Amino acid sequence: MSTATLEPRVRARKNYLNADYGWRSWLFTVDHKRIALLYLVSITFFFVIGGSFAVLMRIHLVEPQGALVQPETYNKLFTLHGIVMIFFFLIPSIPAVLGNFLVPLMVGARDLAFPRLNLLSWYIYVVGGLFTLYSAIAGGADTGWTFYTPYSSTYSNTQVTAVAIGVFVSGFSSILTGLNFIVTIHKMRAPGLTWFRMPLFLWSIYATSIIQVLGTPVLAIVLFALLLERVFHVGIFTPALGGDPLLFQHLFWFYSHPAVYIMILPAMGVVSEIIACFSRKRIFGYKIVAFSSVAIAVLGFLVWGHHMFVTGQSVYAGLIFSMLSFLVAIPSAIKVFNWTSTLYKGSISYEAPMLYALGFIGLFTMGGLTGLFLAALATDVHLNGTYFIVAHFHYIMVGGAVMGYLGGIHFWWPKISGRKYPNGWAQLAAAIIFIGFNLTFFPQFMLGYLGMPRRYAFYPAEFQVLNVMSSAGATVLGVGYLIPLVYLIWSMRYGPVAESNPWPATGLEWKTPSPPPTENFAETPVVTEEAYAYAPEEAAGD
Amino acid sequence: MTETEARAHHPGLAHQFQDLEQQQETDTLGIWIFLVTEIMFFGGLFAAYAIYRWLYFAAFEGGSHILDIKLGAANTMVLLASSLTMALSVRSAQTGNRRSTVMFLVATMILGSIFLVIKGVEYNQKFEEHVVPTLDWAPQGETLAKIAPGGVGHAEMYFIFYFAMTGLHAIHMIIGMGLLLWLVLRARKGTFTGGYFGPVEVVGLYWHFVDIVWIFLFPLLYLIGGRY
Amino acid sequence: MQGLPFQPEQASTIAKSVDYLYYFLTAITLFFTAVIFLVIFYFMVKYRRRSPDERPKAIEGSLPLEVLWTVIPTLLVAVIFVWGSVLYFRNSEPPRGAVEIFVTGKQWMWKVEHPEGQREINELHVPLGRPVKLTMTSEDVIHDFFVPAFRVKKDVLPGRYTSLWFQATKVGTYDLFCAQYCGAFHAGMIGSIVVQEPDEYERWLAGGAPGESMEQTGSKIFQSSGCATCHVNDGTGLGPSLLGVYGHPVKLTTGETANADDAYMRESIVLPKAKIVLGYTPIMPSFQGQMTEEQLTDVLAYLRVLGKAQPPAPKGEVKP
Amino acid sequence: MVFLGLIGLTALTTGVAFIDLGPFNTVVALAIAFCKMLLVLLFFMGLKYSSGIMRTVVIAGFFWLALLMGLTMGDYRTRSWSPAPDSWSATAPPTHP
Repeated sequence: MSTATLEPRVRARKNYLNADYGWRSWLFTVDHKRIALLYLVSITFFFVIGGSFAVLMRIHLVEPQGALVQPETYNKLFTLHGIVMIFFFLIPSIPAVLGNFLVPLMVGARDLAFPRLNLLSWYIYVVGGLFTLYSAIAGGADTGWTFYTPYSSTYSNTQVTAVAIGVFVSGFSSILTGLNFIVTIHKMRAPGLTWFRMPLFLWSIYATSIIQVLGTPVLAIVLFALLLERVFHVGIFTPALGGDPLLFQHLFWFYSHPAVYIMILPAMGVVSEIIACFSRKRIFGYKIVAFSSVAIAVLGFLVWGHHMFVTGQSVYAGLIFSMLSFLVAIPSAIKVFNWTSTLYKGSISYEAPMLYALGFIGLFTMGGLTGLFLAALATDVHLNGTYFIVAHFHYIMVGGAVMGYLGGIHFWWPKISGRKYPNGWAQLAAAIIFIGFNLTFFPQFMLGYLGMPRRYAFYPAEFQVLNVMSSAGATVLGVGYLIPLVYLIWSMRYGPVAESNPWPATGLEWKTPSPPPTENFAETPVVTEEAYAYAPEEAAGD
Repeated sequence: MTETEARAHHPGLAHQFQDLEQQQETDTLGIWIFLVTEIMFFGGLFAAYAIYRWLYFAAFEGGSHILDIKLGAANTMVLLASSLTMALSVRSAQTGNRRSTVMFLVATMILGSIFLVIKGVEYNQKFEEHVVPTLDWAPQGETLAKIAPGGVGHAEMYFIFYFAMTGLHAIHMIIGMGLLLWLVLRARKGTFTGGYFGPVEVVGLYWHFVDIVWIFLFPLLYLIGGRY
Repeated sequence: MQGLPFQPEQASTIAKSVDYLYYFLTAITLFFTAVIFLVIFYFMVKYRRRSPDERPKAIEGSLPLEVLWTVIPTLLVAVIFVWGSVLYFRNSEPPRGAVEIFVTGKQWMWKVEHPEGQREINELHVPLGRPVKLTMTSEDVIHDFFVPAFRVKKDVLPGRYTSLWFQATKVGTYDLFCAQYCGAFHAGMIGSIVVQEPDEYERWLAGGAPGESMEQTGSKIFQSSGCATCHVNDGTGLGPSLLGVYGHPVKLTTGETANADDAYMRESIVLPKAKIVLGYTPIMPSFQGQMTEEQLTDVLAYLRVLGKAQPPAPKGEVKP
Repeated sequence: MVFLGLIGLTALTTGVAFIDLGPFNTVVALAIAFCKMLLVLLFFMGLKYSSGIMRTVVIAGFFWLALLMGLTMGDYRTRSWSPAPDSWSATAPPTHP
């Protein structure tokens, strides 16, 4: 998407988009809003790449013997699909795009606490991305995004080193973004913006940042050890030298399970904002929703062992991890109930962002509940490593995180671009994505229960019917994702100009013009009311 | 102009902050959070070390007997001394004393270099004893006798951890030295006077953290194998 | 299987009990999803915006409701946790007298060895109605032994033994999948489990090339690899006698006691210096890379038999 | 003062390494290291004079590290307590003559 299209238009008012021109003004900017757009463009690029891999995979699986590519190629497709989507799209999606754009606006600050660090983190992300692209072009890697040893460290003869370096590097970008947000939320809040007046989006970004800061370094060190082992052929995880492959899995999942919450928590924050706005209601049980974000962030660190129930982990460790995994379900359930109750006696309108948010609730509920199957030891034994897992985490990551991301983009697009998109198209796209998503992934639950293992380049014929259904759904989903891409780019030039608060919504970001000026606020705002003061007379504050 | 206004227009004040005090607190919080990420970064390696040491107790004990405990202890003292000079230099910057700020920063750098030199001597010894995994792994004679009881393969793993942990620590030291150099250059120009000393404090905290890592590396790698 | 099946075959003793939990979870999922969907739809219609400047009253929240929907999920997950764990622990223990079979995973095939010496590739014959315990290891990367019809699954790790057991309840042929990604032809690492009536199974075992039992093969390897020169049965050798060792506690030089299980035995062969038996010196060479995984399991089978014998009198008290 | 304390502790910990205390060698060495860390944190790094938030951050860091180590170690420590006493030796498998 090219922001250059805005350049020829001379606007009366200076804003962050027309404050300066030329590629230098973008590549050397320290403005959080411009960095957010840099991220938006780069993650969209990676989303398209990761998405095309997914489409190729689904086409390939239409026939049991595989319709399109060699098994080796198929293995590279799912590996790169996973790595690109997780590390280069989902993890930076809401935090680095919407978070970067909105956190300073929502706290009423001129910028993040460390603007140059923010730009640096984008560059680090790009370097990581380039390593990954290099790996893809130079032959790809075939380890799966999980990099399990000893396959990744010793046996695979693909470009594992480059892609592991890519992920290693991009981790630092994630760490710096999280650090920046935590410090900003602690130290840069406008006068009067107490913790319990903060929008829930800030709470969820704060919880996410905790995970990024505490978890990502462990991923870095485990990938570092993996690289040592692969490059120098020393034994850290290879059994031949006394290493234990399960140690790799422990350290890997210590980050990678909480990483799921890095994806879903910000989406929960977005959904809270949207639901409040389009039902014109304070979020039901605000404090409990806020604390449940933090609870998810903390509990999310204690459950990683449920990925390892069948790997030869001690059965007692399995028991503990199973119990802790169930605990994390509780705050998630509380959130769902509170969002639903927010609608009660509201004034609900069905604009596109709201459709995404409601879709999120439905799909996240499904994804969360199917997680119970995998936290329970006995059923996990059967379902682990099958398509049931694939379906479950796509319900969370695509049904949850991507729906939340798209909802957020639609909600704040007038603020970001200063333009409105065609609402009818947006509603249609939301519906198509919801339907296409369910068509793609619901059959995979059944496939998994029937026993089809994941990461199979070809499969016994008995699984064909469900695979064809899933592939058919994927085409619908693919179309659904293309529509917003088209009309959002279109709207940047041709969309009607957006006023400063089009929905209208509460929150400091709507009190400044669209698009905001470089310094965000003409003068530091003072907050006097709680978040979501939609009611006519001021509700009882905290 | 009141004093607060003077500080508010200090050249060191970044545009996103209201005043130097807010900037100072923000910088400090930022570096502390960064240090927490460092705790987790080294912590992953410490966790792996702890598990393998427990699994292959004898081999790791044998490996630790190869290390030179005197050099390790000397290096600990050197690093602790450098932490002292670093703390003193932060104090000097806080009171706006340019001369002593620069002096203590230089002292810290010298102590840091001594540490790295001693570390280099130790690495060199490892090459002479042929206990460098992959690059030069052929322990013989007395060295072999020390590590053989626990199994040579697992002793090699001990040395992988030795080099990975001390190597990462040394990289942090080198980065720290670079930051110190940058501080010295800025301090000489008199940047850190009049209440602006954030960078000195931030680098100081980083330096102390690197010191803490070593405080744990020393007993874990050198001492707990026992020398009796 | 016809058309669009909704359930994999139930062909083991645990399949039904796992499925009951699965049904329960499915019911919970459907119930809550339906409730959430219906409530959302109802609210969407009932409270739709009727005029652009409609401003509904704020609702703070409700503590009783919050407590209610904290307690209900907590109780539900507690039930599921206990149910799932009890089922899992009850089935983690193979019953006594199980048929022992050895499985070795290798890129990209399953190698099976019966104690009687029968070998199979990508096929596993088991008797109906008798518990079968598999002892599994891998020659290269991590694999995973997965039989959907039996609802059992376990990773197969290099350098380590894992085990799994089941008792088949239906004669037939069932899919065996590798469920842990293991490289290019991961999808081709599939086989079949053939469940036979016990007498038919006995005939199958006896038929074909009879060969020698694993114990016999292991014993030969034990002789030819030189193990027997030090591990003399009467305890007078340089190494400890292995009679009565397997399955019993062993005193180590470190003062600790190790349980001489599969893992210990394997480690003692591959990395003999890791644990030294009290009263002996670490002189045994490593057999890492000297034996294939299959030879190792043969030796293990032999050691298991030795383990059932009476140990000799302690060293030093041997009669002249 | 703090510096002298640190140097003293270093000498002590080195000395203790030459005395056989059995498993307590490790405990003593780590306890001394912990004390040294506290000295550096509290005085050199000024945590004693900092606001509560900095202390919370540091404590959170060590707490998470403890979680990582504790739960991982929990797996390794309990692996050998198999709930299944190994069946082979406990029961005679059907022998094949």
